Amino acid sequence: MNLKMLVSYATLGYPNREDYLKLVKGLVDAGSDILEIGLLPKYAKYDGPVIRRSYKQVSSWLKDSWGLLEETRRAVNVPLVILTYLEDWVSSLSELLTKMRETGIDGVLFPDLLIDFVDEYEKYVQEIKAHGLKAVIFTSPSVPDPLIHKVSMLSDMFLYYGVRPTTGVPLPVSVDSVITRVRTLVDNKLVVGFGLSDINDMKKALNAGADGIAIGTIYIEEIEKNGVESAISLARTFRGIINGA
Amino acid sequence: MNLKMLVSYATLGYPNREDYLKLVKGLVDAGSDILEIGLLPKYAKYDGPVIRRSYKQVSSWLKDSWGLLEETRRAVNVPLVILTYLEDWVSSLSELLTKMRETGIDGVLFPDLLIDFVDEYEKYVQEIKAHGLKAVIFTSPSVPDPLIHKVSMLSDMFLYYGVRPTTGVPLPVSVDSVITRVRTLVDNKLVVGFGLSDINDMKKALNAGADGIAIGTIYIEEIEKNGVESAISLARTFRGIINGA
Amino acid sequence: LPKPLPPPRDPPDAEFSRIDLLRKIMPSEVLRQQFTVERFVSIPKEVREAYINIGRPTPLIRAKKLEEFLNTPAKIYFKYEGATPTGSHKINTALPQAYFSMKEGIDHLVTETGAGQWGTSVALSARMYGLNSTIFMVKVSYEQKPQRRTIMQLYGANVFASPTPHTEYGKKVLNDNPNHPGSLGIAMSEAIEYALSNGYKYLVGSVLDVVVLHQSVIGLETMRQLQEIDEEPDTLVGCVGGGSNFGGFSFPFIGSKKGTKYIAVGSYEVPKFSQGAYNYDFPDSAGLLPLIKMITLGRDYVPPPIYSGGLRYHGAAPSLSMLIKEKIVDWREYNEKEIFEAAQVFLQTQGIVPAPESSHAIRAVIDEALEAKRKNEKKVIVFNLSGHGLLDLPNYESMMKRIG
Amino acid sequence: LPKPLPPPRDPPDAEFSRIDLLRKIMPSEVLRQQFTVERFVSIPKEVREAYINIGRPTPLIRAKKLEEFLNTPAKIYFKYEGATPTGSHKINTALPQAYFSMKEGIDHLVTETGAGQWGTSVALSARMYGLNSTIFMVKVSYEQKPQRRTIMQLYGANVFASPTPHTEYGKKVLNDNPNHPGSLGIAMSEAIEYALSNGYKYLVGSVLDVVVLHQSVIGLETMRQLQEIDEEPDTLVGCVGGGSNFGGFSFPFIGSKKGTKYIAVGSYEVPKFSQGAYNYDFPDSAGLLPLIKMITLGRDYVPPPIYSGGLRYHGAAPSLSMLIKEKIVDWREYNEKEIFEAAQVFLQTQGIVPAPESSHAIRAVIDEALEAKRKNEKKVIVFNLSGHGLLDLPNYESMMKRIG
Repeated sequence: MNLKMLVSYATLGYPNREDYLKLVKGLVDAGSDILEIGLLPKYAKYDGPVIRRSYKQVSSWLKDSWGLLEETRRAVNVPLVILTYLEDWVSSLSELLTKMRETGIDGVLFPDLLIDFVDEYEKYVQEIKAHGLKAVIFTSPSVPDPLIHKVSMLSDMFLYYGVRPTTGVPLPVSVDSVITRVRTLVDNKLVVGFGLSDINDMKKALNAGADGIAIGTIYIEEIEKNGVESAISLARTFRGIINGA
Repeated sequence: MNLKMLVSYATLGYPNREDYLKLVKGLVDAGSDILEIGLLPKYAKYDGPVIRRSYKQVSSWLKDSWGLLEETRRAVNVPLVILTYLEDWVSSLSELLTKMRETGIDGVLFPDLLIDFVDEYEKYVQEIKAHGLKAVIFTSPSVPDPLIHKVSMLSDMFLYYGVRPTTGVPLPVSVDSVITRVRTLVDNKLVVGFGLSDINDMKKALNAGADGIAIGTIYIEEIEKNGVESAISLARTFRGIINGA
Repeated sequence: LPKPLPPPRDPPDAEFSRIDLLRKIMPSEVLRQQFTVERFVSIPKEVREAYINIGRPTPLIRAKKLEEFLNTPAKIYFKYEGATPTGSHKINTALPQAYFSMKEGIDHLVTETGAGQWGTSVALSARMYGLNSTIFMVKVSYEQKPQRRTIMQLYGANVFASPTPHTEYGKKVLNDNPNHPGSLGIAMSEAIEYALSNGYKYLVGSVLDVVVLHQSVIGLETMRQLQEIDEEPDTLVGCVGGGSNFGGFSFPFIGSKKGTKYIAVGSYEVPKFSQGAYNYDFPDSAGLLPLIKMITLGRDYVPPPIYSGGLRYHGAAPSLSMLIKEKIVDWREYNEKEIFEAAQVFLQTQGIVPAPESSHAIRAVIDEALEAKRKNEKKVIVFNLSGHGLLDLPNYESMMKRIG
Repeated sequence: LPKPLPPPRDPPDAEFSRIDLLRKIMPSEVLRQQFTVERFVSIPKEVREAYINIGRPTPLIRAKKLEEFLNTPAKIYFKYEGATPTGSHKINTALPQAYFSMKEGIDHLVTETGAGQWGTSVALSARMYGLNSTIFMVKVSYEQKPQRRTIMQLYGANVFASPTPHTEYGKKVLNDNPNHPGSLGIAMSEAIEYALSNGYKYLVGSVLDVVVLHQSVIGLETMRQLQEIDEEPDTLVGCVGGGSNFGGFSFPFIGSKKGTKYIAVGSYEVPKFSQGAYNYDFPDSAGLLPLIKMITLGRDYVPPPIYSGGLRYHGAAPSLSMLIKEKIVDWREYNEKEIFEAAQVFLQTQGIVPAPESSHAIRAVIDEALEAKRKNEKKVIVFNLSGHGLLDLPNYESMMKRIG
């Protein structure tokens, strides 16, 4: 199949255990190709205010993250990529990766890998792969061109490209010109996310050559306003846009 | 004869009647081709401090200028040119010129003609000539080039060119470059004076193409210091320089 | 840049998103440029014309008499940003920011100013595009530098001595201490609050990438001017307050691999290079703006009252900070005595009274030129003279009495 | 010039020759240039280099925003002499005079200054050639413009508040009135006496032909800069204090018959053009210098305390005076309110704070541009912006309060 990808994000356990599980299933049914699951971090340093709110809510009750992850794994059959900060795991990385592997997780994405660990990123990518996991690499406009090109070949599944430095804040950026330029550097599938703020942005990204889009903040805002069903229905809309593009 | 001219200046009656007559005779004997005689003015506006001193001294005793002029005429047989300010005579010019003619004066030079009477200078030159006198025209570096050229053709005997704005003050000027330039404008004999301060200046002027030099302040300074005999002997020196040039 | 630049971020337990706040207070084209991180941004025609109108390109001048005085084999050139009407490089970013504001239908700009260079540039730029402006000037400067105030008023700005009773924050400060002398942090907080509550926009004068981007006109012009006289630069020198003049001047050279040595000069009294940490920190003292990763003395650092007002800043632009950490850019720090001596040498040889800030760069240039003399090397040293000191003469007067 | 220029002369009953005095107090090359009256004088290589070192050629800038503001079909250009380090055209003659002094082995230069522009230029030029300098600054300015004093001191000059106890003339004045505020005439007399009694040389800042000659670098550069952009000037405008900036700017154009209208602008409050006589008069109030024929309000004329210190002079250069009498050069006079308005328009459109003196020229330019608008004529107006007003901001502050 030649269709472009919809990568959907959910914060593990948000808004509550029951609705969360309803959400992930619904997102997959609506046509998500891959699920990204956000693990509650100590400091969501590169996340925007919306996702931070979701973490805050989850932190008040969720104790057994791994148990919920296992349930997630059982609930859906698309690839699962865990989104978590490397910062929280530097001293226990092997344990983390082993546990992910055991839980049936497919891949992991560290948003801070190329920012705070850029001098050793290759070592970490090796370690992820050594544990039999996919390493999905996160890049952004502030990553130098040669590095984008290099990591695009190293990244498993696809290269994640965040167009805005902070998710959920619709800062004005020229999505199309940014993607058009980065497309020429990427020797891999290119998934664009981290701050696509509306349908217009998504269309621009796809037209500019993205192989897929990643959605997160929009779902959470929708859940805050209208609940998970409404968020799932948004996913269907996005799937339609992708198919139409 | 092709020799260049020595034009010598004397203030009428300076330093006293007797020495004055000795001086004019001596200057002619020493080889002056023309004598310029300065008539006591009301305000020696374009004269330097040395000549002003001579006027001041003369003003204390000389009452009968015309009588002394007649004596001068009888004493020497070279052309006599009277130097006086037109300003003093504007209302009685015809009488002045008539009297000069009667006294046997050859020509007249008004230093202020092209400065204070420039708009009517042609009228005045006509009037001088109409009285049978020579009109010697005084020019200087501040006279515009086209005007120098024009009056050089109008001037009788020679064109008088003053290199310094004030006689007797050895202001630094480039005598040679000034004369070289003005020489090309002058369709007449060119006599340079009004502030030649030393032998070096004279040589420069002659080498640069002057047809003669006019000396005044130097004589008066010499008389102040060493008397008329010494001034006459200077004239002989200058004659020698001219002949040698 | 050799590595990804760490992005701005919100603090851990933010009650509100600083990044979201930016969106409310800054003109959107300015924000777009800040976050788009394109490699080349072309200058809009209207901004180019505005640059020409204020006398750009500024001259590149050979400091021949300075070379003679130092008896150095090095050639010394300086890019003279003091030639702009407002006397410093600040106008280079104020103009485009005001232009974009005008295009977006904004009619009132707000900012803070300490020494006054930035406020002057905003006041003029606003007026050139028919916009109103309000400047919160640190009260102690407002009183000590009445001429800066006058010039802003002549440009048509409202100038307030901060803390003012016009904002909640100002009222709070005045309530605690009616005679508070003010600070840049307070003025900045007031300006942001004032912009927010009135629907005006806030302009930012340094540190952020977008400002460095606008300032790159300095380096680009310098590169062209050097090419025109067939000169290859070896050493590039500039002073660092927030880093925008240094970055704007040197980054185009670094990017196109021209030159072999880049020297950022700070103040010995504000020792961010020698003693600062490379950390995420707030660019503003009040903590209203997003955290950025930079070399910093800490936002609570209280700089001593040196005369180089523009260098009394706790941090340095993220891009510059990274280049320093990566040792691509060298640094120096000089004290007031050293820079006063350099200023005197410069003004007695070249005539221009340098801003005390720029005198830091001059001191480094003199040291480099003397080093070239010892080694008998024909180095080509180029520095950015970021501003003149004609409105800093009272400061020089004090230095003369104290040091000279 | 269409007619011979009347030469300087001594007064009728002079106890001493002023012309002879010149010889004792002025550098001889300067005197030679004053009296040689050559048609073209080439600039010595060393002076050319000194001009380059201070940033010459100064820019010729199109006042695009001013044109837009006035909505005129005329094009307006200005030659910006404020771009020199001392902020005005005065340095153009101070530099060659100091150079010739150095060549003649003179080691100390003396002059007077009122507002401070001239003193600043002499202080810097002296220092550039390793000479000492002493500046007699009118006491009231010394006190009101401390920054001018500071800058001269930074340039290494001795600055005295005149009247001083260092000259006989100063002592006499102080004896009569210990609190005498000083005047330009007194300062000039002191400077001349001080030079004479110490064997130093005196530099002259305006009025004399040699100064106009040195200032002609302005007009010659402007002509070349206009040619480079293929522009033919119609109207040339400048302000007149002693006449050296106007003469230096416009005479090269008049001489080569470029342009059709030349406008000399004076102050309404110092109405030399409308009420002055064309007479022999002393250029200095004390009567120490030779008489020259010029348009003059009389050497005893006491100018009112307007802010344009440079225009508070009773006469105008002999050459300019003659051109005005011959109606080759037109004149205008504007009052302070008119020039303050013009200054505001200019600084809000072009950013540069003009010297109050130069604002007179700006006012005439605005009037010409509006006239061109009424007649729908595409005139090319070029004016000399003789200096910036950054050290005159207290004056503008007062004007703002008074006229505002």
